[in-house]
Amino acid sequence: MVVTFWVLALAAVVFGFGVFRLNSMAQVTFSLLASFLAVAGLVLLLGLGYLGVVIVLMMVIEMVIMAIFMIMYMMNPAGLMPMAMYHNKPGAMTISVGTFVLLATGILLVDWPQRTGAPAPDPTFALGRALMGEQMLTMMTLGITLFATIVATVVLSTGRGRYDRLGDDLDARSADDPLGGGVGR
Amino acid sequence: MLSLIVFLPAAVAVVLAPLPARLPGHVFVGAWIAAALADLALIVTAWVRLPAAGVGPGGFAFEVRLPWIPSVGISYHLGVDGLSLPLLAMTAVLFLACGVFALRETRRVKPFVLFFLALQTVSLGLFAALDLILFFLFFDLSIVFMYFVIAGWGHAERARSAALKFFLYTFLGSLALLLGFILLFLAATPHTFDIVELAAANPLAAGGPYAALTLLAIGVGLAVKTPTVPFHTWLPPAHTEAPATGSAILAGVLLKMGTYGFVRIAMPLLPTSWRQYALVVLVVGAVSVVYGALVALAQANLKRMVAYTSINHMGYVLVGIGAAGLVAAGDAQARTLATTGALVQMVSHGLITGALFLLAGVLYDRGRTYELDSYSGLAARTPRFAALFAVAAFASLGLPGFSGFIAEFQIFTGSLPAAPIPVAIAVTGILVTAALFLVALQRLFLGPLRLPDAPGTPRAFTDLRAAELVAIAPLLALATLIGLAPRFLLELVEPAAAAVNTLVAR
Amino acid sequence: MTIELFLLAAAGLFAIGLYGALSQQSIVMLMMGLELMLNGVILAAAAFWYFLAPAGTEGQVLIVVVVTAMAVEMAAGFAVATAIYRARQVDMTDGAADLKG
Amino acid sequence: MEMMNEDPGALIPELALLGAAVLGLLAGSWLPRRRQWLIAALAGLAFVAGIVATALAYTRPAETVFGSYAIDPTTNATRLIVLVATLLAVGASVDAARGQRRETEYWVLLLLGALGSVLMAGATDLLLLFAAFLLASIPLYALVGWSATSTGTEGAMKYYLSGAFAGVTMITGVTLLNAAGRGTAYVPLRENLTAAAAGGRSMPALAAVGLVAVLAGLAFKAGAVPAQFWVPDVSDGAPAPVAGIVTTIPKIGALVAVYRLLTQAIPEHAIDWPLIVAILAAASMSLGNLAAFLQTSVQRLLGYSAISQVGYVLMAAAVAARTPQAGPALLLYLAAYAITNLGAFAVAAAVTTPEGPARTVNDYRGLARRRPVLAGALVVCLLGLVGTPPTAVFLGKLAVFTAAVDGGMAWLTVLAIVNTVASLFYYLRWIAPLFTTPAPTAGPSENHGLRRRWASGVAVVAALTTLIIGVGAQALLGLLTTVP
Amino acid sequence: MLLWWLIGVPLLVGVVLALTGRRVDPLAAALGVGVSVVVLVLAVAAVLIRPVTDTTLFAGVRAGFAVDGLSAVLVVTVAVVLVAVLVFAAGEPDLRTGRFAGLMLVFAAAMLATVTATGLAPLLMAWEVMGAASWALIGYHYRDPAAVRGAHTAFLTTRTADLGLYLAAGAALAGGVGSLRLDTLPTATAGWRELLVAGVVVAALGKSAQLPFSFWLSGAMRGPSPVSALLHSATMVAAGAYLLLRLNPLLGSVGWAGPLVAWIGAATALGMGLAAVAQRDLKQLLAASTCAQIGYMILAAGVGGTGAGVLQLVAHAATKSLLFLAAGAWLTALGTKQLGGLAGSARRFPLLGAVFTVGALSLAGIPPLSLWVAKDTVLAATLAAPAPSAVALYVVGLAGAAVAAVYSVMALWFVWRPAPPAPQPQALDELEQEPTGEVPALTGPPLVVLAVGAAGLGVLPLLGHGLLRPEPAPQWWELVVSAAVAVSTAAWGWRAAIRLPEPGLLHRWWDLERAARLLVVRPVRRLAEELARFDDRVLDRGVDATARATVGVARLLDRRGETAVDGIVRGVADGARALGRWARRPQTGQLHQYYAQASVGFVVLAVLTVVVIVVS
Repeated sequence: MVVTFWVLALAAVVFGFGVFRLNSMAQVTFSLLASFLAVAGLVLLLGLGYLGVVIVLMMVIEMVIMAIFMIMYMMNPAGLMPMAMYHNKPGAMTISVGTFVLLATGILLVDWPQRTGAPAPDPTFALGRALMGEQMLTMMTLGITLFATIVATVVLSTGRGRYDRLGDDLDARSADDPLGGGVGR
Repeated sequence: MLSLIVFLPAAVAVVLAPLPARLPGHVFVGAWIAAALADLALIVTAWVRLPAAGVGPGGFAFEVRLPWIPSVGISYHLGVDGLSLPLLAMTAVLFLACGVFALRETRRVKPFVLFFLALQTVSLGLFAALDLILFFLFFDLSIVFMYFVIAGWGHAERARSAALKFFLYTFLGSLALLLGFILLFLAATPHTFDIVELAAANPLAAGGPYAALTLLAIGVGLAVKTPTVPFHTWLPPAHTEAPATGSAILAGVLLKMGTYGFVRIAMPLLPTSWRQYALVVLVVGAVSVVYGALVALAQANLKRMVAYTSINHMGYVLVGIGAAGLVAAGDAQARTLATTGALVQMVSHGLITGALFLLAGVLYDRGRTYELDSYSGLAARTPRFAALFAVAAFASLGLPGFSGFIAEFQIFTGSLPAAPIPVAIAVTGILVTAALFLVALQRLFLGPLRLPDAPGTPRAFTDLRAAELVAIAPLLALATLIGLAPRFLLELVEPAAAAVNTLVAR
Repeated sequence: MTIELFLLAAAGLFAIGLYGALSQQSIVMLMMGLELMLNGVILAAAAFWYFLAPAGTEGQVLIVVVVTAMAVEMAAGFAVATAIYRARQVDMTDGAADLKG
Repeated sequence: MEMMNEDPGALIPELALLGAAVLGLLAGSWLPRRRQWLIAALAGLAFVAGIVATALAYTRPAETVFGSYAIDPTTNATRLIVLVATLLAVGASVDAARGQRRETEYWVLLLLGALGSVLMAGATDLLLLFAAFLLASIPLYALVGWSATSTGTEGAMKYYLSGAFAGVTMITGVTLLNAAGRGTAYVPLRENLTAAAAGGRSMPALAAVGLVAVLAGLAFKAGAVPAQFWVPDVSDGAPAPVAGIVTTIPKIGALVAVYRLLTQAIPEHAIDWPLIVAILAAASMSLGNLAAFLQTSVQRLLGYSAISQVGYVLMAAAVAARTPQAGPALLLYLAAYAITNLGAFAVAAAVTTPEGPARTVNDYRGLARRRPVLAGALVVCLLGLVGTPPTAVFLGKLAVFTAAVDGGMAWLTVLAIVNTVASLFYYLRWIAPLFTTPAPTAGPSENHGLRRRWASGVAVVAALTTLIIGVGAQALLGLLTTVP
Repeated sequence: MLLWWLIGVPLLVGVVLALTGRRVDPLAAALGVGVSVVVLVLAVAAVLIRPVTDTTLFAGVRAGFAVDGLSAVLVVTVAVVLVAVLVFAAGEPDLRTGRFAGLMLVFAAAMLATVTATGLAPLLMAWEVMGAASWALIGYHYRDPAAVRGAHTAFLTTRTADLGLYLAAGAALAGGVGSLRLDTLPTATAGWRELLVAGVVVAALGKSAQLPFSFWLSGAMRGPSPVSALLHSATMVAAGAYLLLRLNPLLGSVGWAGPLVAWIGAATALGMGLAAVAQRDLKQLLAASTCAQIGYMILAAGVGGTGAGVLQLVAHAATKSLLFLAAGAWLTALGTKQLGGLAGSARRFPLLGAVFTVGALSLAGIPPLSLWVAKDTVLAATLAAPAPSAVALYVVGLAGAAVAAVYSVMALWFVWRPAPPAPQPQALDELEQEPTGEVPALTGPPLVVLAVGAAGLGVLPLLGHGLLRPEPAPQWWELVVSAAVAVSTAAWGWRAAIRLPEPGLLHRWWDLERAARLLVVRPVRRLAEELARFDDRVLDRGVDATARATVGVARLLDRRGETAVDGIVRGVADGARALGRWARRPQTGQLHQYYAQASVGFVVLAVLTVVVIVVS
């Protein structure tokens, strides 16, 4: 247990650090993924099996998407050229180290209370009850947020809308797309 | 009735607003004059009917009280008594005079008239208001409308910055006032903004630092508007840059809002603290008197000079009401005299200084400058102007036979028992004012004739036109009437002053 | 294996993420920093749940919410990056600094 | 597990917004470009329905639905304010959005953003609060970038990145509060924190850090210091109606959420939150006002003004636990501010120059002569923002100042007074050119651009409303004073 | 009612005339004389009926007017001199204006009100109006800067002294005399009474041009001669004496007041007499002499000799107005009032010469003319007074009489001196105005009437009763002594007239005006200018200075160098601008800097909160 903890914790931090130290986009992305996976491992270690798995799945997908975006937008997709994309490094370092020192001080100084109660026999089941119970509205709101996110991302990221494709009255015979495919009529 | 008096000008403004601005200016000014006349008639009616209204001392006539925001103790509460009615009348007269004077205004007449009608409503409303928030409403709006008048119709670009200074400074004062009102509101149980209720409840009778702070906030707020030294620096530029009618209203009416606030709010609502700090008020007044007079003496610009005399004259008011708070020192008669004098001074200053500023406007109209050195010997060229100016000057320096004397004599005699030394120093103010007005008269009117020959002076230097005469002469006539037969005014003011003093003395 | 150690690890992730958010020019890299901060939050939430109040479910729900938020923010971030790239062919925050003062 | 009130009937206003958003998006996909205004009508209908439903439910006793959402007078008041404000925003946006290719999405995003703002106000659980925070943020990022202009997109980027950072901070705070208070729902949180405070200083300190972090997120939504940086850039970069929306709608929900969080979840004796909030208030009002001084871009000016106005509202929040007047004061101020601010932005949306929308104060030269009614509306709105009676904001200021003094924060009131005077200066910088003659180079400006009737109309309506509220405040105050 | 008519008629007609402008000029002289006759009739009626009115002025303060013994004398005196002067003025072409007649009437009304007032408040009102009217009359020739300056000096000096009356009114109120009635003033409580008396005395001394205020009368001589005749001999200057005579009981109630007043009167009588000797301008001589003669009235008031004072007042009024009018007539005719230039004038205009002689001899105290009697009555009262320095006062008074004889006779010598054979043309340069070369016929009758008065009023004590028969009457030896002194010094003066010295100090009226300017006027002006500068620079710029400091700090902060703050709006605005610039600096447009600042902000806030918790 303890060994696992140390390994995973160090891995999470080291890979996390690697995100801003590595030169290649691919390496960066996978370093981040590794950090996430380590954290997922730690979560599993704490007995939250379901959540650990969810994190693993979510992050793998997310990092893949991120990698694609990296390749789309960034100047150095494969680490062929060294990157210099920093600004205000000393300031950032000061602030982040300071924050860490403060947090660590707090963590060490706080008089952590005793554990009260024990985990439910099946934490996942308890989670499910909570999500369907007192946190239902939260989940519904998150659902609406996802809906909103879809609309928002479409608005922000697409350059051409339905009127561009199908004419102002949406009555074009075929969609006017620069490239073929899509859901044309 | 009071609501009608207060809102008649605003109603006229609303009617005028949709008319096209292309109509001749006389249409708008005419409507304004008509409104002012009607308002004056209503106020005179109220004055005549006041005895019949059967109001005891400390009571209010023609009271209107409607709930406005009852949950926080704000009501639409109007009423008049001997303190406010003379000021209402003075306001109406002054606006009428300005209306007549404005007949020659040619620049953007419609908005000009609208702003003055609005100003008239807020001025009248302020003097009739019996609710702190209502008072504040009118207090603040007067600043807003006056800002537009100065900025819009003042002299050139400097007017904008003078107006801005005026707005910022007096607005700061008004907010200090609001803070004081809030402190009063919170002190009273139940919380209320009603002046009459607050006066009756006397929530801060115990005095103490809270009450002192309240008085400080209210005092500073009103002192800025009055203005007293050292809060006066907005006044000279504002006057210098404002149009003549604007100056007349600013000095004649708006300054009174500060001093009226003292007698209507600070004295009756904070009697304990007022008594405690009355000497401070008195000394500030005395300093304003002497300081204002001396600085005015050194001015070379006619309007600045008159502006500083306003500081001097408002200082007398503070001396009078300060003395009224020194209960231990003076007897009741003296304090009544002092307060009465202060109130009469408000009316008197409105009439006289209004006339002086209008006359200054005439001078500017002809010569395009207020510099005294640019003129000489005008008496020969413009005898009527010279005569009216001389009369106004003598009235302003407190010559008996004019209202100023009636006010100042009462203030001096009434205050001297309370605080001999500051008052004795303040008395010298009338000497300095005499000197400065004599100097001004001499520079402008006496000696050999000389006119400014700046490029901006196209027209012949003519004597007063009929409209100007009709606007200014009645103001001075009224000042003379009060000076010679003051009883009609004093019968009204004295009981009210005594009532205020009773409230202060409790 | 104490709560302090878990939290220190979480704080470390948080601080590294913060460093990234502060120092990265590229929008996507910056978002990675934010992700890393959230990563720390997940770890902390789990630790809090386990060591302080395992009986409750708030800690778990919290992790669900964080994960969802990550997804949502990521999606929005990519959309914004696309939009700004489309509008001015930049993907650096420094390149979009016309609005200031 | 106890029985929970899951009455969807209590959520009609929220459901109306959601329904309109979903329906609108679907319908919009089949509407011809010129007919998309129907979605605006649908949105308007939803707002009106929400207002009616709220009004009908106003007298219902306070209740909590789904265990995490309070329906009490505060929520109802917030609903009304948000719905009315958004309705005005719809009106102000019509000219700009009409016939655009993404018009449908504009209205949908607006609906969702408003929904998020309302949910924030009613949330009594930190998790719901955070979820609502996300909902109130995401659609607005898209709205800012909706026009796809260079500045609009930059604004969207800054808005998004600020929001993402604030979101991280906020969820961190939620985690910490959850740790310290062993719960995320307000009621147990308060109980546990009270109990923990008796046991030592560790847990209050932890909770305090958490609270500051949560407030950071809310400060971002409200545009308060030190998360205010996006406000001027976004209001400058986005089209005027959008700028009006982002500086108004989320602010309402966020500030009510601050109020609710502080009064319901955090015991004052455990954490000295009045101090934090007072500092935020003081910093916001001072910084916003000072930075607005030399602005010549009107939207940027209004952006800074929005920062300073948050400061005044936070005054009420700072004394929320000390005086019963704080709650009504906060709501009154928000209501007044929302309408007045939208009015000012509506004027900015309505005035055009030959080159396009009027952006600097110099573009407003001579407006008083050209369009006197619009100029009048602007003067009323700007003086309203200053707090000149008889406008609504004056009453708001009066209430806030009173509450602050009553709550023992007279120093804050004095600071606010000084700030108010300072703010007058820059508002006058905008007002003064209205009455000057236009520069001789400017041609006849009557004939250019669109006749932005809707925006003008909204400006006038907002100006009139602010005056009506100012004069007839009792009606509004009656709605708000029932707030505990 | 009669009293209201008495005061109201001249006042109203005067105001109307003064304000109507040039349209009434042709009628003005006649109207003025007519009204003055009406006033005389009313005055006589008032003396016979002795009316009393009383009304409320302010809260508890009464405004009453009444004609009693003292005021009866004064009312008639004023009315008579007014008629005489206006008739005389009707002969002067440039005085035949509405303004002149109107102002004279206003002045007369004020004087009548002053002498009939029974309360301090109405007295003060009339008193001040009198001063203002005198300003307007002295400055009648407003194009003459010297006249205007003289008017200013006169008004401001008398108003300075008038402040005493304001203080006196306050003191009376404080002392418990709420009604401010003159007859109740002595009942004021002790401390306040002293202030009351001091105020009244200062006011009276100022109005009466006593030491140290005498100088204003010199400047006032630039006014038209009829003005000098009415204001600066018979009425206004006498008002101060009247006030002290009227308030004799009050003076008596304060121990130091009587002797002080008496000594000032005596000192003025001698000092200004000496100044008169040094004058070579006839009007200046007469003015200084007026101060000296009024000194006797003041002396009388100081020693309690009311009747004596009144007698002196009346006799002096007739005498001095006669002399002034004569001097004025010469000035009109010959264009000069310099004694040197008046040589032969008495011979050229015999009537003028005759009446002038009567007046001058009366002034010299030559028996049996009126001032001889009057002065002796005053001196008798002095001797009879219980004051310890009675003898000293008597001696000084007698010395004053001797000096009076010298200057009177000196003036006589000059006017009777034979004229130079032919007037030099170049002398025209020295003339003060265009000579008309003739004396209008209208000037005759009033001069004769006044001459009769100057000669004969000395018989009043024989005919009169009450006030006009003052007790104690002078002893026979006193009369003889004074007659001897007068005659002998007069004889000496006649011989020495041409050789009499004109020491500069005396010629300049003891340099009183210079002293006043040096000690009062200049410091006040300096103060005013300094304050004005202070007002502009310090008070107004106080905020400005803070602003500049802030700008300095801002510059220090900003290495790149902000442009200087352009001061369109001064003061607060400048400071606010600087702060505004400073406040905008965080808004760099760079997102990472936003992040950094926000992070620091939150961290600081969180630390602060925790510290508060830990510390508390």
